[in-house]
Amino acid sequence: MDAKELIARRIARELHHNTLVNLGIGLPTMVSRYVPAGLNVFFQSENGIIGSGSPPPDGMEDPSLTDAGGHFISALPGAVSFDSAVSFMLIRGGHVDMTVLGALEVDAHGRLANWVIPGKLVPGMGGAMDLVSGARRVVIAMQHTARGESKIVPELTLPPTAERRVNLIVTELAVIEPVDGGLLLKERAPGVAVADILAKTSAPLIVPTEVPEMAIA
Amino acid sequence: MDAKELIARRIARELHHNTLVNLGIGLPTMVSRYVPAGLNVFFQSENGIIGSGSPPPDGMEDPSLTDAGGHFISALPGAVSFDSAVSFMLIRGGHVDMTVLGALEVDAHGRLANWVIPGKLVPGMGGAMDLVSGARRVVIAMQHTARGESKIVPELTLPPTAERRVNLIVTELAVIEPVDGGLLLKERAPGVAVADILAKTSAPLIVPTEVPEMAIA
Amino acid sequence: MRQVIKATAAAEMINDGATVLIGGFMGVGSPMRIIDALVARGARDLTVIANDTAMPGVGIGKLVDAGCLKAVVASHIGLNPVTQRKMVAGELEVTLVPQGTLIEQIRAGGAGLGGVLTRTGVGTLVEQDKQIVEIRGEKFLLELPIRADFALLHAREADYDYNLTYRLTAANFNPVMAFAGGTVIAEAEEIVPVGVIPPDAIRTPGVLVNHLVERPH
Amino acid sequence: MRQVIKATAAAEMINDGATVLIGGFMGVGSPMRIIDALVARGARDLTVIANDTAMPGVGIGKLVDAGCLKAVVASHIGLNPVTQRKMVAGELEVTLVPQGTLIEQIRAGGAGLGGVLTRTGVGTLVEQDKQIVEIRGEKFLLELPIRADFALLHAREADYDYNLTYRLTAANFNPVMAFAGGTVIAEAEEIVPVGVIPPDAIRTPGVLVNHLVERPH
Repeated sequence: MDAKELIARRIARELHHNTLVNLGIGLPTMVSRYVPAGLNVFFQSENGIIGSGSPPPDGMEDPSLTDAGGHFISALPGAVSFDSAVSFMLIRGGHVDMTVLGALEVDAHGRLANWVIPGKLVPGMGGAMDLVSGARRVVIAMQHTARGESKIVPELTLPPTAERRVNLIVTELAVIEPVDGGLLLKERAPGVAVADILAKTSAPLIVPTEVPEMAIA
Repeated sequence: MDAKELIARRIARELHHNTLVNLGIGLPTMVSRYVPAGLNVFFQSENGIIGSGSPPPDGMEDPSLTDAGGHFISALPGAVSFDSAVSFMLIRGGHVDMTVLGALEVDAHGRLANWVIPGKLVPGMGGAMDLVSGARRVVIAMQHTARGESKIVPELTLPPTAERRVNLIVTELAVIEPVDGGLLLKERAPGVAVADILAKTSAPLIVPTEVPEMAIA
Repeated sequence: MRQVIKATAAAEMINDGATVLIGGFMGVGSPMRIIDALVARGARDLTVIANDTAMPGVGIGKLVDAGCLKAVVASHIGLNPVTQRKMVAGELEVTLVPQGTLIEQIRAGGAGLGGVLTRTGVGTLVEQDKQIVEIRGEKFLLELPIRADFALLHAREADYDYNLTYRLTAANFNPVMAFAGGTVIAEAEEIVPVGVIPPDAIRTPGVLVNHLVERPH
Repeated sequence: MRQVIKATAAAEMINDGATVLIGGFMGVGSPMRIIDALVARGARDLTVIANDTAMPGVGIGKLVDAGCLKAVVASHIGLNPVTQRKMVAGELEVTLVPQGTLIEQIRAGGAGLGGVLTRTGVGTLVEQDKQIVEIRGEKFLLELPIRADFALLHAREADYDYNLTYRLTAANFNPVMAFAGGTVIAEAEEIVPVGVIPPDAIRTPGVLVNHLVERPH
């Protein structure tokens, strides 16, 4: 299992029945592949649909039915479409139970940076700032390091996406929960030692006596 | 022709082709009966429809199709229904070309009072404050006097509906336009002398040399 | 798929003293079965937020008649003499709000906005106790968001994911209130299987609705 | 019934230097024929306000490629390297706005609101130069309304009263932008006789639309 699949499978265990979940573009989108059997989850795509399904077979696409990345999707029974104002009423208004987002950095305060690298990469925040401000739970799906550098840092070096503390960070090495005193190491990936995690994390971690291995969906 | 019909017929001449018009409950609603032939006017009912038609025959009512007073209406071809937020986006956003409203008082500054008589009658403002703030043209349809007293007064004695100056006042005696210097007497009703109008108006009027008789639709 | 409840169960849920948003415009599009159940259980001290209180014996008017209410926030009570009499007698606290402001405050509550600025009400009694914000020399009232413990909705059709549609002028406040209740309870004229209503026809995503009242017998 | 125009006539109407709202999300639901006509006539110095600039060669991306734009206001440009390159080179002024804030600003513009308060962007670069309003101890950004000289829309169906419908995720910014353009120009995939679209299916009342582009050949 590669790093991305592991992360997506672990986050799938955070899904709850009959909740509304928004997945960011890229790695977060993979979470929808691993919904536990019997669990009904409503996935929102911020461009205006709840109940999107997997991509249709070649030649059966509808040019008016895409995800936020512009890729063709299908609609599940009970799907609902709406305009962007309604989409962000859902997001900003606290109606999204959980959002899964990628990150450039998360810091020891649980703050997220994921929309700009000044002078280098300026993709824009899209819906990320609204999601972090408005979703009930914000879960970060990211690889633990980028080019060998820890993405979990003592203080953000990049512009923050919001003031709000995210609820959970899931990487291919660990599950970390930002709490009042800092970052709590909750779980380690199968076969990964706590010492490995500490070595690859530049932010200080709170390490309990027992750090269980993560279970995945 | 009674006073109300005269007023409604005169105001019907203020209607323009392909415009959006909102009529208040009561006398203003009568204006829709006298739309000049060949003129297409979109009437909005603030409870959520553009394109309402006359009441359906007995037994053919739809309980989900009413005007703002709760009376059954019909829908013309091309009618559009919408919720209250959209209805007031139309009203507040300057998309209503003209509104016709009743009045308790209008004063020499062209200010309107039509929603409360403190201690006596408290119907509420409904959509009136939004209409007066947002419609491009506000036309007042009212009888010139109430219990023998002029409803056109030097200064409002009742709480105003908005700061905005209304555009036209039509009564069974006169057509009056609030302008920078006060109230300009524009037209008199058929057979009514300027002196009669002045005698029944407690606010000062600006009287031009020539005051033509009003034409009606 | 989710379980429907009886109207009596809905009425049990709505505790005395609760704040309750109720859809409808002069009785059109109000959740009549939930209202009847509230009257039957003898609900007390409710604060109802709605466009109006309809007429005696109709819709929200029944709650007024039966003495279920402590307070009303509405844009118009002119067609309900019982509401007016109880207000004057000090038995019912009535707050009047311009219709466009009321729907916008409820929308702000459901959309996670901190407030909206409107020129409606500037220079009138409505501006009392409100913050005035000046933008480029023009005055606006800062209107705060409204949310309530419950939102009671009437829909045309529901499916068993609780997706809702509305019909013509029976939509009015309902689609906006769906976002602003802590617990949202809907009743529909018909309940159909999931997947039967096209995605573009659904106006309220079922994820917003907590309970659906069983279909009428 | 009103007269349709050619896409070339629409492009002639849109003067160089104009501000233009354009519907669409990653090219889905953008008015492609009007965009092509703007490129063909060599439009210059437009300021485009839209969710994104799609991709090179697609939708709004074509306007970027052809050098029609002076400035862009959008939530996301990450999938269009040409936009990024021109921005870095100083050839294109780009303002990034959170998606939920952008759609709400456009809605405020069309709805006659003076602004809205949002917690999105508090404590980030987005709060620069903005008024912060504190409500019950919590900070919100005051976001001002956005209107433009033109709004260019894509619809699924139109009738000859210019009523519009949208399809699935092709709705996105279009229905809101319909309220916020000085001149609103729509193109539709189909044009049908007045009365064919049910009142509840219409999402944009035709009174908001100034011009409709003739049906595709």
